[in-house]
Parts: sequence; structure tokens; C-alpha cells
Amino acid sequence: MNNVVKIIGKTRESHDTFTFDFKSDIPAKPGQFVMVWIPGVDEIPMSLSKTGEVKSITVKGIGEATNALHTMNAGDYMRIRGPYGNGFDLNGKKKILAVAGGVGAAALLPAIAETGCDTVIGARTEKEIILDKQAKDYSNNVWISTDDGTRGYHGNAVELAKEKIISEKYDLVIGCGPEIMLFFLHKACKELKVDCQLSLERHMKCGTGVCGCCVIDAERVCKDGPVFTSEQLDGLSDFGNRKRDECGCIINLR
Amino acid sequence: MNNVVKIIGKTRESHDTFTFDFKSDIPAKPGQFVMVWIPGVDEIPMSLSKTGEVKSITVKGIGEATNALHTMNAGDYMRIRGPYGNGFDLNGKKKILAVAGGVGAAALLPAIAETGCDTVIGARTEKEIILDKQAKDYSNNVWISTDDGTRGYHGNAVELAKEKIISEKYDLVIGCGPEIMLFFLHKACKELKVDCQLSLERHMKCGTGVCGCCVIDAERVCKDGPVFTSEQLDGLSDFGNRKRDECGCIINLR
Amino acid sequence: MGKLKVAVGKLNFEFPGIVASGIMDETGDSMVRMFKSGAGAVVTKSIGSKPRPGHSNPTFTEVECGYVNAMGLPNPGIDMFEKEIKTASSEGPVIGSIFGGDEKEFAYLASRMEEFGAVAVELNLSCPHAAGYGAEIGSDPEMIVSVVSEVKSSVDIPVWAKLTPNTSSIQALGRAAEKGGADAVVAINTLKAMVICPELRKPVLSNKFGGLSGPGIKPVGVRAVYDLYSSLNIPVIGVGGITCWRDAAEYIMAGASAYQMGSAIGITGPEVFNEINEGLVSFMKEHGYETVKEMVGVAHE
Amino acid sequence: MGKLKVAVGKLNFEFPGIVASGIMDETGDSMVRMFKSGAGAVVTKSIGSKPRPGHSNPTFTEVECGYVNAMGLPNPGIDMFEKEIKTASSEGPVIGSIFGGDEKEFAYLASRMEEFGAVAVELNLSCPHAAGYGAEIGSDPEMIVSVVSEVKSSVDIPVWAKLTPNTSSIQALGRAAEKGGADAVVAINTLKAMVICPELRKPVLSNKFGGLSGPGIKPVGVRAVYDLYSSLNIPVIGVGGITCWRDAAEYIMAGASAYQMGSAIGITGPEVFNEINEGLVSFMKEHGYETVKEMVGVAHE
Ligand SMILES: Cc1cc2nc3c(=O)[nH]c(=O)nc-3n(C[C@H](O)[C@H](O)[C@H](O)COP(=O)(O)OP(=O)(O)OC[C@H]3O[C@@H](n4cnc5c(N)ncnc54)[C@H](O)[C@@H]3O)c2cc1C
Ligand SMILES: Cc1cc2nc3c(=O)[nH]c(=O)nc-3n(C[C@H](O)[C@H](O)[C@H](O)COP(=O)(O)OP(=O)(O)OC[C@H]3O[C@@H](n4cnc5c(N)ncnc54)[C@H](O)[C@@H]3O)c2cc1C
Ligand SMILES: Cc1cc2nc3c(=O)[nH]c(=O)nc-3n(C[C@H](O)[C@H](O)[C@H](O)COP(=O)(O)O)c2cc1C
Ligand SMILES: Cc1cc2nc3c(=O)[nH]c(=O)nc-3n(C[C@H](O)[C@H](O)[C@H](O)COP(=O)(O)O)c2cc1C
Ligand code: FES
Ligand code: FES
Repeated sequence: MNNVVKIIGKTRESHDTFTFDFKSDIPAKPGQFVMVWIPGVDEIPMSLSKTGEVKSITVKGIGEATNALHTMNAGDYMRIRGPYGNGFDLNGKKKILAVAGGVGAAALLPAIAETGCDTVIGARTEKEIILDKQAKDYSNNVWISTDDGTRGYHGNAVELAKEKIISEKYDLVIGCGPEIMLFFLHKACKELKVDCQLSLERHMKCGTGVCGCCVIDAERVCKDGPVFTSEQLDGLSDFGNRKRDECGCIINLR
Repeated sequence: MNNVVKIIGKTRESHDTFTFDFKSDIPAKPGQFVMVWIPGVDEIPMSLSKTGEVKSITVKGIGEATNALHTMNAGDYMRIRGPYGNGFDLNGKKKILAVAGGVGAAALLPAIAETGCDTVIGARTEKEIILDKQAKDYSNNVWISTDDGTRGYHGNAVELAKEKIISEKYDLVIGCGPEIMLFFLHKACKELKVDCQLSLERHMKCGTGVCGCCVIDAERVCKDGPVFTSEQLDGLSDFGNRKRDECGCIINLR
Repeated sequence: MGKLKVAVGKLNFEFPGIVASGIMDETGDSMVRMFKSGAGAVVTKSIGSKPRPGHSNPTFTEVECGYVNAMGLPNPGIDMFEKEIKTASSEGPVIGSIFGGDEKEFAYLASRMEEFGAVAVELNLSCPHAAGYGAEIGSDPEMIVSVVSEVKSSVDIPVWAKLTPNTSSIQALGRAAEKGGADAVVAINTLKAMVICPELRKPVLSNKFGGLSGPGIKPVGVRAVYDLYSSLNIPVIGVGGITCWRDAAEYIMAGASAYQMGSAIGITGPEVFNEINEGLVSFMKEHGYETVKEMVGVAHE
Repeated sequence: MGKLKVAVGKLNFEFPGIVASGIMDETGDSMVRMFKSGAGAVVTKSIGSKPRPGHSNPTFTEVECGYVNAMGLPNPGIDMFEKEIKTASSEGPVIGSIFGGDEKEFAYLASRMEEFGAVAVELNLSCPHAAGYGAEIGSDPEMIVSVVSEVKSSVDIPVWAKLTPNTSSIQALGRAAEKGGADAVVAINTLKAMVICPELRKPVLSNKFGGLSGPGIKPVGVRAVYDLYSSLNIPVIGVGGITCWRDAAEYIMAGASAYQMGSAIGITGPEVFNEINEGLVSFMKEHGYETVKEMVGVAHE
């Protein structure tokens, strides 16, 4: 569970995002995450962007902890806990579409690698698109969308995904990205009557289902999630609406 | 390791010895033993006299704890720890002779059952002979000796064993019984150049190699033993000569 | 399952297992889920006067035999907590855990909890990793007497005192709680602990120190309960490392009228409450116990 | 393996791992075996004035994360022990552990140990399960000062005080030992504990109570060492739950100049000393430590 790993590779994915590779023989499933310690700074959840013997995390620098992580290099030691969470359930699903928003592509990459599924990667603008090349290594169809039209489809990922769902008739949509995007993706999937599994985020402390701080309604995102099915999402009144801060105080999402 | 078992059968083996059967799926090897708790009285080591899914201990009443154990019946609960110790190494040995002194037959029975080996069971007098019928279920040759000649060979088990070793040419002798008997059995085996593995006894507390109270020289009888090979016994100056009491004070055996 | 009804003083619970403070009890919905999983009652996360984020991460880590945590008493503050208790109380009995820096703060928080509908308050006199709170108050018997009696004089609901095992005599702490008028004592909170990462040369938790919970501390908790049962007249509630019915039975026989579980909710999941309920029922059937009460303290006979 | 040499005050040991009192150290031959397995020193079983059988069986049981024991200080008495120490001392440094009912008894036993050739004495001020001895003396700082200073005035070899974790402040106990003149403190002894068997409705150990050792207590020991290191000027020796090199490194970084192991000798075997020696050497190589000393207390930086 607690592991000290050595970084064996660091790759720039975009202006603000790096991937860190490390070896670990602990088994992990697509969609699972680890808690990463940045000594003296923080410990934060990160999806595994590779789940084989070589594993990786793909970190977008958005604040103190992620920027501190960016200063690490090959040869440095990192203490991680995990993997945690349920991951995606990909068994018996034939035709899958992965829909990523921004750094959400990191959480989907192992599922794309495992299934070779079609993929939509959306972002605000061209330079925010990440992991599209890696996705292409596994998938025949990797479609890009940007809100500003600087690359690929002009519009958001959900709109593009809707078109593809209609034309390609998927059995399952898997998704990860900003909650508001996932909220509309879930809605779209319901309309189009396709199952979905979406990976959510909440503030995390223990990562392992003990402290209860990451609950969405009564579900622990770290343990019962982070991946939830269409039916589960139907029953979660917090989804797209509310989260809680470190104190447990409610924050309205919109 | 700690197990509460229910006694499922109680069999009288002789005027002062009973066998108690119980179920336990913890794997055990011939020659291993358990620590048996007699609440309010003591906890004592007992060899397993069956080592399959149904296990048993065969208890000779000689003092407070063993006599208290005798009052137990089918349906009663018993807390045992174990199995402990190394057990006999029977791999690759073709022709084996088991030599039992008194209740030592209990420790040998599982090895006899596993290998069908020839067996010598000795005792002071006829009514002390136990488990000979059970041994016959597995073994073609079960020879009896009594010191007073009331049954079988007139003489002690070591003398009888010597004759058989000479006539039958065994690869290995396994033995359990009073230390003085084992001392002479070891000597006999050396003279006759046959390997032996003998199961020893010392006062035991932890049973698991921690407290150090059961050492013979520097070997923990509970963990490194209770079964020792000819070569090991050659190096043990305490063997046949000295043991220690509960305080750790030396008691000379002769 | 009627066999499993227990009473702690004048309070009655459907099941003997109670959710320990700090585990899946920060929100009303979580508490409801725990009732549905077979908990007889839920103790809330320890609540203070104001919103408090607790220590920064890392606040938690697994160790070989449990967890070490230094959450640092994060909580949304008593005002915000009314809603959570209201939600939870509709489904089962809620015990309000509170922490304060002095008698007055404890008394204030207790009366708010009573007002919200908590069936009892549990005084956190034992958290080992929050400066100025918890064990820093609860290690001193005189301070315990004074906090408990102040709270007693301001509420009508039962008052439970949760004690620390980081002491040379938990009996002395228990006697102080009883003297102050406590209706029950709860033992144990976590043991003072630390985890260091050799490669990174540092204590892992941001607070450096934390509290050890889980299976590793069970024998310590059982002994604490045994000791308290033999020296107090008020009920004892056992907590520490329970993960299966045998553990629960050990605590009950040591003298616990009811038991709490925390770490097991991470190790096994919320369903651990139901599993243990079932295990206890079949144990009781096999051994001829009609009620849990018949088992309480039998190890002293 | 020269990298592993350590000093505790004026004593030098080839390896940092020391056999803890009470484990494979009742006879001279056992102690010799432990030296051959890579122990840098051996602490003897705690020895008293007279032969003593200890508590009757059961004295020991496994628990999920270690052992609970109440051996009850069995020992052959100081007179008989001369021979054992002589045998062991020829192969390595022996530290004589002693327990007494008062200052005079401790002082007498210490001087006998010195006479036999022990390189130091370790005062058992912490055994949690022997009436009138151990923690019953060692929970009171004043008593510690008085025992340690009496022993100091009767021997020339270093005096180590072994402390109990069953206290609200192990620092206070450590400061008392230092004030009495102790040359080092050893922490921790076992935690007060109990195991009950539900089917048989009784505490398992004949003494009812016992002490918890093994992996489960490691985070408690690491914290104790960390606390002692930051409040004392004398060396600290760490003990409690060490079974692998990472555990040893945790203790060293918390501030231990050397460490002891007990339960691991049952869990892994005597060879655990060599295994950890090797593990530490490769860790030190990878992380650029030339000596164990460079690692001592680095977690405080
Ligand atoms: C299951 C899960 C998987 C994730 N996977 C990835 C990933 O693969 N790549 C990636 O770049 N990011 C991922 N994140 C988000 C990542 O954890 C945050 O970006 C990071 O914690 C921000 O920390 P900071 O100190 O840099 O920013 P801050 O300025 O401290 O915080 C910015 C925001 O990050 C979020 N955040 C901070 N701490 C936590 C925490 N302990 N738990 C959850 N959210 C927190 C909050 O929403 C906060 O408002 C994941 C989050 C979750 C819950
Ligand atoms: C590995 C091993 C396997 C054994 N297997 C069997 C067996 O299968 N059947 C059987 O009948 N007996 C067996 N014994 C012997 C049995 O343990 C003793 O007969 C029993 O402990 C006597 O207890 P008591 O209270 O009845 O007698 P007591 O009057 O208390 O003691 C009589 C003698 O028993 C021995 N004894 C007592 N306590 C212990 C102890 N804790 N450890 C070791 N010896 C002790 C001592 O030599 C003592 O002098 C075995 C012993 C060992 C060490
Ligand atoms: C993550 C976590 C948070 C905790 N928070 C609190 C708390 O807020 N108040 C409290 O009194 N105890 C708290 N505790 C202690 C538990 O209530 C319980 O006493 C302890 O964990 C031992 O029980 P367990 O082994 O079943 O977990 C917390 C424990 C954990 C693991
Ligand atoms: C079987 C056993 C016997 C012990 N006997 C003694 C003793 O005689 N004197 C003493 O100071 N400590 C004794 N201890 C405590 C150990 O020396 C040590 O402090 C404790 O077990 C924690 O270390 P560990 O986890 O490595 O075992 C004993 C421990 C065990 C398990
Ligand atoms: S982060 Fe603690 S329960 Fe999810
Ligand atoms: S009985 Fe304890 S070491 Fe053998």
C-alpha cells in the first residue's frame, strides 16, 4: 500500500503538464489513482496514466502541490499510497467511447490502452490538449475538440461526443474531466440511452474510505468511486451541484 | 495460529491415555505439535496424532494439566495454538522405521500413516502400549516390545529396533519417546550407520521460538525442532544430559 | 436480530455496534448510510465552534496493522452541523462528538448538540494530535472532572467521556469522568504514533505525530475496557481495532455494553456492521446467550 | 559491513541491532547464536535475585499484529547467571538486564552483572505484567531518578534505563532517567494488553494482562524515540516491532543510536539480524550515508 518509488522518466505533455514514470509491481486497474506525497507541501490524488509494471502520473500544474511536483526529476524518490478506488469496469463491453476533458485524459489513457477504444479529447484551446499522441498508439479514432476551434472540432467535448455516439452506436461511454462537463456528458448519455461510467473528483485526505471527507451524497469518491455508473449518478444529488471543502462545509458548484 | 476447536470425538487408548479429535483446516505436518490451553490450569505442548482435516491429540494423564484435559468431552471447546515446529522430513526416504516409546507413538502416528513405514512400539508393560492398532491400519509390520515381557519382544524398544535395523536395512529411523531412550536410539543408529530424526521435548512457553526457554544448546526445540537429525544431535551437548526448568535453571538428566 | 438490542444507561440501541467518531460521519447522508449498514448508532465527527480545515495533507497513512492519522479535527463548525444531524437523526440515534478548549466551550457545544437532536454527547478528551484539545485536556483527571461536570450541568442528554490510552492509568481517567457525572466512558482513542519514510528522511504526516488505530491496537483497547469495567459503575463503550465478531465479543466480555468501529469501515467497508451483527447472533445461538447483556463482563468471572 | 559500526556512549558495537531482553537470551549458548546471526550486542533476559518461574502457562499468545506475553520475569537468579554471561561474553558484548523491587536490589544486581563481565546494565523499569516490578516502579519519575542514581553509584559500566510507553509522557520518564545519571534510555517495552477467548469466556493469559510486542507497536515506538531524542542529551536505543531494514531505519532517523529486536526473532528467526544488516548497507549505499551515525535523528531536520 505504501510505496516509495523512484522516478525513471519525466515527459512534458504540454506547457503546464508533465508525466512521471516509475516502476511498481502493485497491480492497478484503469481508472484507479494514487495519493502522492510532496514532502513539506501536501499529499494529493493523481490518476494513474499508465497501469502496467511501469506506471505513471500525469500532473497539470495548477497550484502549490502540483507545481512542486513539477520540480521533481528522474532519480528522485516519491512516496505514493494506493492504488485506490474502483476503476472502470470494462468487462464485456464491446464498443467504448472515452471522453476526456483536459487533464482527465490521464485517467482514461490506461482504459484506452487496454481496449483500443475510440476517444474524444477536448480542451479549451489547442495547447491544453494532452496525451492525444499516446491515445493514437492504441486507438484508431482519436477525435479532438477545442472550445475556441484552434484544433479539431470547434465546440466542447460533450457536443462532439454526442455526434459520435449517434453515428457510432457505442455500448459504453467512459469519461473524466471537469464536473460540469461530466454532468452534461451524463445527461447526453441518458438522452441517447447509452451507459456511462464517469470518474469524479472530491477533496481527498485518506484516499481509502475511512475519513469520509470525499463523499458525494453517501458515496466515498475514493473508495466507492471515483468511477460511478449512469444509474449511480442518477441517484447522486450532489453530482454537478455541490462539493465540500476541507472543513466539510458545502460549496455550491453553480 | 490461534484456533478454537470443538472436540468431535474422545477415544480411550489405554488406562491413562485418551485421544481427542477435532476439525481444523490449518495445514500440519507429521511431527508438529500444538499448544493446548486448559483454562485455569495450564497450557501444554501436545503432538498432533492426526494431521489431516480431522486432527487429534493423544494425551497421557501424568499431572494436573493432562488429567484436567481428560475431563473434556465431545462438544467441548478447546483453544489451541499452532501447529508449531519443523516436523519430520520424510521426502525421498524409501525405507523408514518408526520407533516409539510410550506416548511418543502419538507423535509418530501421522508419519506412519503417511509413509506406511514399519514400526516398533515399546513400553514398560503391556497396558502402556498405545496406538498399535491404528499403526497397523497403515503399516505391514508393527512390532511391540515391553520391558517386562508382558507383550511382544521382551526388552526395550531400542534393542528391538537395533535387531530390525540390522535385518531390514532402513534408510531412516524416526523416533519419539523418553529422552534417555532417544539418546540410546541415536547411539544405536550411529553404530549401525543409519540416519535418524528424533523428536525431543523441553519445557515450553511460547511454542513459537520467541522466549528461548526450550533451548537445547542454542536450538529452540519448539521452532528449530522438535525433530532433530543425527548430525544435529551429534552437536547437542545437552541431549541426554541436561534440561532447564521453568526458571531456566539446569536440571541434570543423569 | 432482536437479540442484539443493547442499552447504554437509559439509551437503547437496536444493534451494539456504533460508528466511531471521525469515520463516515461528517455528513448527514453518510450517517444515514451507516445506519442502513447495521450500525446501532453513529457518533459524529468531533465538532468545534468554528469551521476548521484540520492539518494539511498528508493527514493519514496505512501501517502494517492499521492506520496512523492526524486529521487535526477538521469540521464545518457547530452551526453548519445542525443540518447534518437533522438528516441523520431521522434514521437513527446520533451521538454528537464535540471538542473544546475549555469547560465553557464544551458546555456550549453540548447544548447546541442537544438542541439539534443528538441523543447524547461524546466529549473528545482524547484526540492525540490537536494542540490545545483532546488528550491535552483529557490526560489530567482534574480537568476531566471539571469539563464533564460543566457539560452535565448544561444538558439533559447523557454525557459520554472518550478517554485516551496514552496514560499510565486509564482507570484514573475513568474515575475522574465518573466523578464529574459522566453517564458512560468510551475507550480507547488512538495511540500516539509516528511514521517516518527512510528514503525521504521525514515523518510522513504533516503534523509529524498522529494516532494509531486499527487491528494492531485491539489488545490495548480490550485491556483498557477490562480495567475500566472493574473500577467504574457507569457503562463502558469499547473501541479500538474491532473488525470481526470475535473482536466485538472480546470487548463485550471485557465489559463493554456496546462497541464502536472506525478503521474497519475502511478495511472492510460499512457492511462490517451487518457482518458482525450476523456473526454475533450465531455465536450467541451456539453458546446460549439470549441477550448481549448476558455477555457483558463475563471475562471477569 | 564496517559501515554498520555504532557507538552508544562509550560502548562500541559491530552492528546496530541488539537482541532485546527476554528473547533468546536465557542461556549462554542462545546468546552466542544471536551474535553469530549478526547481533551487535545481546541484552540478557531480565534477571532478579532469586530463581523465579514466572507466571504459569499460558504466558504467551499470538495476536494479529504481534504477540501478547506475560512471562512474569522467569529467570534462574543472578547467581546461576554468571555462567551464561561468561559463555556469551566470549563472543560479543553482553548487556545485563535486571529487575528489582527497590533501589538496593537493582544496585546489588548491577554490581553482580558488572562482576560477571556485562558491558552495561539495562534496568527493567517497564515490564507491564509483574507485580512490584518493572513498570510499577518505572511509571514514577521520582522512583526512576532514585533507582538510576543508586545503580550509577554502585557500578562503573554504563547504565541504560528501559522505559515504558504506558504513560502520558515518556519524555518525563526519560528526563528522570537522565537526571538519575543514566547513560542511555531504551524505548519501548510492551504496551499493556489483553486477549480474551470468546468461546471460553476468559482472558487467555494466566496473568490475565500482558504486554503487546511486534509489528503492531512500531509506530508507537518510533514516536517514543522521536520524542525522547528531542528532549534528552543521552543516547536513545529504539525497540518495538522492528522486523525489516525500513523499520530499523525509521527508528534510527527518529533518533535511535542503535535498535533492539525481540519479536522478530520469532517472526523471522535469528537471521533477521543479518538480513537487516544487509538491507541497511544497501540502503546506505544508495542514499550516500557513510555511517549509521549520519542517519541518527535526521527526521528532526
Ligand atoms: C481521483 C482524482 C484523480 C486526479 N487525477 C489527476 C491527474 O491525473 N492529473 C492531475 O493533474 N490532477 C488530478 N487530480 C486533481 C489534483 O489532485 C489536483 O489538481 C491537485 O490536488 C491540486 O493541488 P495543488 O496544491 O497544486 O492546487 P491547490 O491550489 O491546492 O488546489 C487547487 C484545486 O485542486 C483540488 N485539490 C487540492 N487538494 C486536493 C485533494 N487533496 N484532493 C482532491 N482535490 C484537491 C481542489 O479542487 C482545489 O481547489 C485528481 C483528483 C482526484 C480527486
Ligand atoms: C513437543 C512436545 C510434544 C508432546 N506431545 C505429547 C503427546 O502427544 N502426548 C502427551 O501425552 N504428552 C506430550 N508431551 C508431554 C506433555 O506436554 C506433558 O506431559 C504435559 O505438559 C504434562 O503436564 P501436566 O500438568 O499434566 O504434568 P506436570 O505434573 O505439570 O508435569 C509433568 C512433566 O511434564 C512436562 N511438562 C509440564 N509442562 C510442560 C510444558 N509447558 N512444556 C513441556 N513439558 C512440560 C515436564 O517434564 C514436567 O516435569 C509433549 C511435550 C512436548 C514438548
Ligand atoms: C481517520 C480518523 C479520524 C478520527 N477522528 C476522530 C475524531 O474526530 N474524534 C474522536 O474522538 N476520535 C476520532 N478518531 C478515533 C476513532 O474514533 C477511534 O477511537 C479509533 O480510531 C480507534 O478505533 P478503530 O481502531 O476502530 O479505528 C479518528 C480515527 C480515525 C482513523
Ligand atoms: C516473550 C517476551 C519476553 C520479554 N521479556 C522481557 C524481559 O525480561 N525484560 C524486558 O525488559 N523486556 C522484555 N520483553 C520486551 C522486549 O524486550 C521488547 O521491549 C518488546 O518486545 C518490544 O520489542 P519487539 O516488538 O521487537 O518484540 C519481552 C518481550 C517478549 C515478547
Ligand atoms: S478521502 Fe477519506 S473517505 Fe475518501
Ligand atoms: S517455547 Fe519459547 S522459544 Fe521455544
